[in-house]
Amino acid sequence: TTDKPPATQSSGAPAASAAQSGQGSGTGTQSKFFVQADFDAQLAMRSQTPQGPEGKPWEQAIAPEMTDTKTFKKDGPYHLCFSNAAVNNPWRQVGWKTMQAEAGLHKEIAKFTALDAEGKDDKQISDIAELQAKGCDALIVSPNTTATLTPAVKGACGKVPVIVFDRGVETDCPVTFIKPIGGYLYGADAADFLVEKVPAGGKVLALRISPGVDVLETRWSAAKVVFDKSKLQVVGVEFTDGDAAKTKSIVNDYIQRHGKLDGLWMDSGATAVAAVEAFEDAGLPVPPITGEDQQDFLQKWKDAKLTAIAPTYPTYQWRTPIIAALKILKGEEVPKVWNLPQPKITEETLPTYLQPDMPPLHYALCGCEDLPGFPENWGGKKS
Amino acid sequence: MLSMRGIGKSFLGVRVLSGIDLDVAAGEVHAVVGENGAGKSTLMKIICGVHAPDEGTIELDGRPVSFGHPLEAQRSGIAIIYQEFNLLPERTVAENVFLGREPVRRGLVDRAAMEQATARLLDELGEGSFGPRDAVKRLSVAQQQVVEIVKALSVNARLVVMDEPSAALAEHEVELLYRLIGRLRERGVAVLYISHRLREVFDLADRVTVLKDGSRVTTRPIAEVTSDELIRLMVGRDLGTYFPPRSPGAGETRLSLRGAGNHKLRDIDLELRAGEIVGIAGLQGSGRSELAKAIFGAEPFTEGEMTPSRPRSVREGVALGIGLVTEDRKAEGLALRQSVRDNALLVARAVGARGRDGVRDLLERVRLAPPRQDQEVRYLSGGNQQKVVLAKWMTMAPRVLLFDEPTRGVDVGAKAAIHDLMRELANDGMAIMMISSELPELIGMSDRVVVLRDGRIAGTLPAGPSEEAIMRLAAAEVVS
Amino acid sequence: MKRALPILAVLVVLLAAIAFVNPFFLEPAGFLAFVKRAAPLVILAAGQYFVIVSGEFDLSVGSLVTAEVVIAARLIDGDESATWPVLALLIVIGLLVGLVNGVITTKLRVPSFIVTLGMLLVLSGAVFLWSGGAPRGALSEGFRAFGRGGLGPVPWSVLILLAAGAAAIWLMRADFGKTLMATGDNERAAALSGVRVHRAKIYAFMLSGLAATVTAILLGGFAGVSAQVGQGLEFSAITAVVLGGVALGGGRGSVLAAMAGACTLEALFTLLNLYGISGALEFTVQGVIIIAAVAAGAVRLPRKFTPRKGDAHAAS
Amino acid sequence: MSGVSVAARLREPTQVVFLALLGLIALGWVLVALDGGQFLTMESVVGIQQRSAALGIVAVGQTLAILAGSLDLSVAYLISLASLVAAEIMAGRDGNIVPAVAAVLAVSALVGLVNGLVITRLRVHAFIATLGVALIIRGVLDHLYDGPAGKVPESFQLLGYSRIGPVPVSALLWAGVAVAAWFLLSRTRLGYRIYAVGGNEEVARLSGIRTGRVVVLTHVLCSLCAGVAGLLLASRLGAGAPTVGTDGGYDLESIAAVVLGGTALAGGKGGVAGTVGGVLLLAVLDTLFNQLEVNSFVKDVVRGVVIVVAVAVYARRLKGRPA
Ligand SMILES: Nc1ncnc2c1ncn2[C@@H]1O[C@H](COP(=O)(O)OP(=O)(O)OP(=O)(O)O)[C@@H](O)[C@H]1O
Ligand SMILES: Nc1ncnc2c1ncn2[C@@H]1O[C@H](COP(=O)(O)OP(=O)(O)OP(=O)(O)O)[C@@H](O)[C@H]1O
Ligand SMILES: [Mg+2]
Ligand SMILES: [Mg+2]
Repeated sequence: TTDKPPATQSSGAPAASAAQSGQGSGTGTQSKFFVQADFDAQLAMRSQTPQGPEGKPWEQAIAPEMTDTKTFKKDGPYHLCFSNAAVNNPWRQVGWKTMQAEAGLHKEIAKFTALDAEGKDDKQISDIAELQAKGCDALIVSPNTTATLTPAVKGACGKVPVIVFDRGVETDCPVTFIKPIGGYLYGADAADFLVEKVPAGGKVLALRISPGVDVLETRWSAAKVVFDKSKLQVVGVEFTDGDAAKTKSIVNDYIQRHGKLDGLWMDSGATAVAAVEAFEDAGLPVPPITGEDQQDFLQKWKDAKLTAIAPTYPTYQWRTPIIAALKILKGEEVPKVWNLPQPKITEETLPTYLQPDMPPLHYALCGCEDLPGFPENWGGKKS
Repeated sequence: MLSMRGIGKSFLGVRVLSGIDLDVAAGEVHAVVGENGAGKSTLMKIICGVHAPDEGTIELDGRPVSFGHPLEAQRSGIAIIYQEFNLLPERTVAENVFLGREPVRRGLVDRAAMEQATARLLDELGEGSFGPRDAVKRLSVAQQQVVEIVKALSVNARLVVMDEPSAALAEHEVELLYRLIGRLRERGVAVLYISHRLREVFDLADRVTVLKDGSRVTTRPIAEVTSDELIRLMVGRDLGTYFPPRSPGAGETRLSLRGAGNHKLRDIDLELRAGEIVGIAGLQGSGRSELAKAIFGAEPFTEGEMTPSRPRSVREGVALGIGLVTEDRKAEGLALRQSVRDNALLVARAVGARGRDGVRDLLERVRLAPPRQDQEVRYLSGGNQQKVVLAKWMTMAPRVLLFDEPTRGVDVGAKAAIHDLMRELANDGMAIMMISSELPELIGMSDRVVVLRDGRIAGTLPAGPSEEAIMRLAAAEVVS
Repeated sequence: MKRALPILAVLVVLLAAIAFVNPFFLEPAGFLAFVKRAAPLVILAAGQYFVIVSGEFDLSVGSLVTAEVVIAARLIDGDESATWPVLALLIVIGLLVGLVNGVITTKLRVPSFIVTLGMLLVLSGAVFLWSGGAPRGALSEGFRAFGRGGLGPVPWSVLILLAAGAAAIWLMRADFGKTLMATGDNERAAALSGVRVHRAKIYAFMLSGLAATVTAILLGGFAGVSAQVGQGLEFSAITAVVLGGVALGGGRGSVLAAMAGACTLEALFTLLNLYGISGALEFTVQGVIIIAAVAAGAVRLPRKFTPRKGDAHAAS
Repeated sequence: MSGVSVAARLREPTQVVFLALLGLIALGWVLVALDGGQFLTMESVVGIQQRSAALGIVAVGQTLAILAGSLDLSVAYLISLASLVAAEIMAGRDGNIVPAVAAVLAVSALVGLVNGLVITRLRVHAFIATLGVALIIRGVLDHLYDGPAGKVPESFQLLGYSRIGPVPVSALLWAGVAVAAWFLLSRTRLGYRIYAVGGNEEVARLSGIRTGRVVVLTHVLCSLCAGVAGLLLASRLGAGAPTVGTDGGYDLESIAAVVLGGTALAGGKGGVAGTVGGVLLLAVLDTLFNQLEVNSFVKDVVRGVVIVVAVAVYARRLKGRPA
């Protein structure tokens, strides 16, 4: 991965650099995170059928290339270790609950040690070192950042089987890397939807959380590819910091400046409801919008009869590393890159995902409904 | 050796000094006197590089100098004892003495040399009660003043400026200071000496310069002026008698103590009566201020009786009708950045009392000049600031008013005004207690003098006692 | 009023600049929208002002805002009838947090910077511990109305701002304000004049807590539940107050100027946004302007960090 | 030294923090033992040292700033900036290490200089001045970077990873910085002047100290420490990261560590030894939490309470003495 152009050509100020973009689509320069091959691969996986047990997407894999794990085979009971990047947002919260429940399912797991790095790279590096000393049979890592955790993961690979998920590292030493199809698909799914629903020449506003987060950068860069090919006009790309109030203010400003907007692209669902409300408060109809599988958005979608779509980055992927670890320790082969299916919620499937008894920031694709302790442990009410 | 010509200075557009000429010769003690706010300290600060003059020239040994920083003055051999305390409480005596001029050896601070030099200077001064390694915060006010003096001496200066060095000293410590200045004079060091105590000026000075309203009135050999003349030059008028006449007799008892005490005081029996001014004498650290604070409720008595009742807090003291004019008005008496009016009303507001319309009258009554209510207090002269403190308490019409060094650092004119006012209040039926280190004032004002020693009452003297009588009671063990 | 003049002038210039780029700003609706957006920070700054003028800091307001929104969402849980009881509870919590800040600062003599830093950690930890890491539940429409709705064309938040501003100005003219100011200027002198300095400071912290509560209600109402609502608000509020020419260290500055400082900050954000200096360099511009404004307006401000003499608790 | 003065010394906050540290270790040992583990294993001791090195270095710098009556809220962003400057210039090549280190130190010194000059020349309160500078750096970082960048060569990564026996090199670096600062404060004129300026700036000035210079120099030193911390973090991460400083919360956390170590926030009182104790206390606390797998929200609560309680204890101890 030395194909990164110098960082100074960043997409840090998209609005300002929009004018330089030859196409005039308002999407700015392409992100340095964009890798064409990965983009193509992810979009290709969209149409592939996953292999694995029906109804358990967290055990399925798309186009798996299996890797041998016999060398790791050992007898139970096992001590699993997990270095977590953080539990600082609802997505990770839901995922972490799910992972704990999954670990509880298996009697072979005698001990499950987890350390929370609190979003600090340096702490995660120490954590990984500390876990190695605890006699773990397998180490699961959810890296805080890709590049900076690479040395630590490399260091661990020699001692225990390592499983990485959510975000990758710049080495292929882990036994398996688990992830949903990826951010390109997410971004493209959302953008395709707008291209379909918004009339040509329509004004689209893109709202992003913050720059520099790899899993989010891919979403936007894929959307950019789609928008650049379309007849839509991207009037702005703004960062919301995931702050609902800021989101609402930004949308408000754009409504004021442009009279109306015809479509709203978002790189995640956290502030989608706030964006919808901005239109409601202005007394305008809500244009086609993209969100995510969080309950508050799904609820709003239903209540306000939105034209919407919700791509997902499923939290059920937090179950998979436990399953993979056990497979590895039992000597069963696992995919080298474990691509989990990544469904999108559409108008038709909305009713199946809407769970009114779950908290507003709960993620519908947690795959946790069959786990013990559901729904209370995830903050839901028994109905 | 030092020669200043046409020095002028303004602060925020207000002219503080104009056209000052001043010459100081080697080996001379040159006194500078004047009312509060006459500009004495400002002039000294110009000499020492704290302020830059707006106009005029300074020559040192015939060469023009201009100091941009106190450091440059220091390097030219000028040392100063500032009017305000100027020490770091957290550091040791030696560290304070050599502050900014620490001796170094091979690039590192030479602690040993520093402490030796300090010890030697303390020895020379005959100060044995503390050493170079003691933390300044543990020293008494007088001891700290000694440190300031040592600090100035350690510079090995050719000119030492002393801005009211004696204000915090008791009589016998002033003696020490006298001897010290004598020795400096012998070494050919010039001394600029500022004091409101005219006796010191006559005791020490060779020449005296009088400042008034930022201008120099005159400079004369001390032998050519009399005390009354000097006062007239400073104030611009004759002051006549020093003290207002005593009142004929005392009224009802307003407050009485029986065996009262706390961590500093023991067995205090005292009565304060309407119409009477009770003077409190004692050496530094004898517990005079503690007594006032205890009666007031700021550092309450923990034993004994007090009638009508023993206040446990300042508010209880205020509720009993007791007021305290503290000895350090800047640190304890005034909110300097608030207006005259807000300061005058502070007590009334604190206790939620009425009667705020009379502030203007009150300010006139305390003879605040000019009585502008919206001015920030920090721009007032010391005497005027003290009058604001007085007004603050008078809004409450207290039954008992305690004065702790009410005229410290106040010029003769304002002093007389405060004296008049105190007597006037007493005549109106207030009970007044007055602490003062200046014996003439205490003797002149008091209807009765109570002498403290080591937190106990050493004796009580009737009106008009001699200084010797007071000192004998105050310093019994020193004499014996 | 006199002290507020310079910052008001700056504010007017900024507003004019906004109107120049965005004429809609001159219409009542456009202007009201701006005031509505500024209201939470202005109210928070007014609360912070009381603490700063008394010579202290309150770094806990940001996490208090977050905590209040998260608590409200979980307790209301979409139930309309719970709105008012929960609102009352929020106010109690805000006052309580202020009380604790104030009591520890005054009675235990811990510098308020540390007390409120500790409170920041405790609040953010405790509320998420309680809610399981992410907000749960939902705010009711009744609750949201304060930040979203309005009385005819006038948003509630604007009305609440006017009421809060008037109350703050009145408080500073009353005995409380005058004695608080004296306390910030010279705590010892105030105490020796019979001012209950501890109580005054505790009230100041409680007012700050109350202001944070109102801010939380407005922000939660405006944009709904989120774990980020309060992030960084403490620094914005302190910056706003200082922009208004209020001295850190206490005893100086007017509450009107502090609120004008908050409006100025908000206008600055709006302007930067309008001129397209969005995102990245916005912070740089903001930093430069804050330093420049304070430097220009504060030639006589003391720059030491609570170095007043006789301020026993400043020593640890 | 007589017994009395030893007792008096034990009342100093610096000593208290080390006593607290011992107490915490004992408590941790018991708790972890009850949990069926062993508290101070070789790995956790190494972990404690590694965990505290970066914070420790920043906190030493912060101690200087606070002792001088100032404080520095810009260190977190400066650390990020330093890590990026280092990694970008090194670009994975051993030969570039020296210029990279030099560049980091130069950039840090410059930032410190700006902080100091804004405080002394423009007379802006340190809180606002350094907050403003922090915003400026943040804007630059956001503008230029949106993720980790640059590459630190393996040889430089040794700084972050290798160790001599049980002592990591990073801990030695920290110890070196701390000893240098201690030496500076207790043996050099600048150190004396830092105490003087922090104790009372006016007194210092009237005593012939150029207080402005002292404050500026102190800020330069503080920023240099942040720069060194940035270098250390870059060596650990293998790259520069625009959020490494803020994620670590080095601004407020370093102030908390300094205060925990008994240095007065108002300046003029305290020292480096206390800060070292404060940082170690926080690190041991962290290790204990890690061993017990306490969730991060509980950690925040405990940390907040510990800091406030510690400072309250110092305040109480001082109250018992004559003023
Ligand atoms: N830094 C300053 N800023 C503004 N005004 C000042 C300043 N310093 C002194 N003044 C004013 O200058 C005038 C002269 O003050 P100065 O301290 O020199 O008087 P002084 O003769 O020393 O009085 P005192 O006997 O009370 O010490 C006073 O009116 C005072 O208020
Ligand atoms: N030896 C000492 N060590 C420390 N503090 C002292 C000492 N002596 C006095 N003090 C403090 O100095 C202040 C003045 O002391 P005190 O009230 O006893 O003196 P005083 O007789 O009123 O003298 P004066 O009013 O002239 O200062 C008090 O706050 C007291 O605590
Ligand atoms: Mg003077
Ligand atoms: Mg006294």
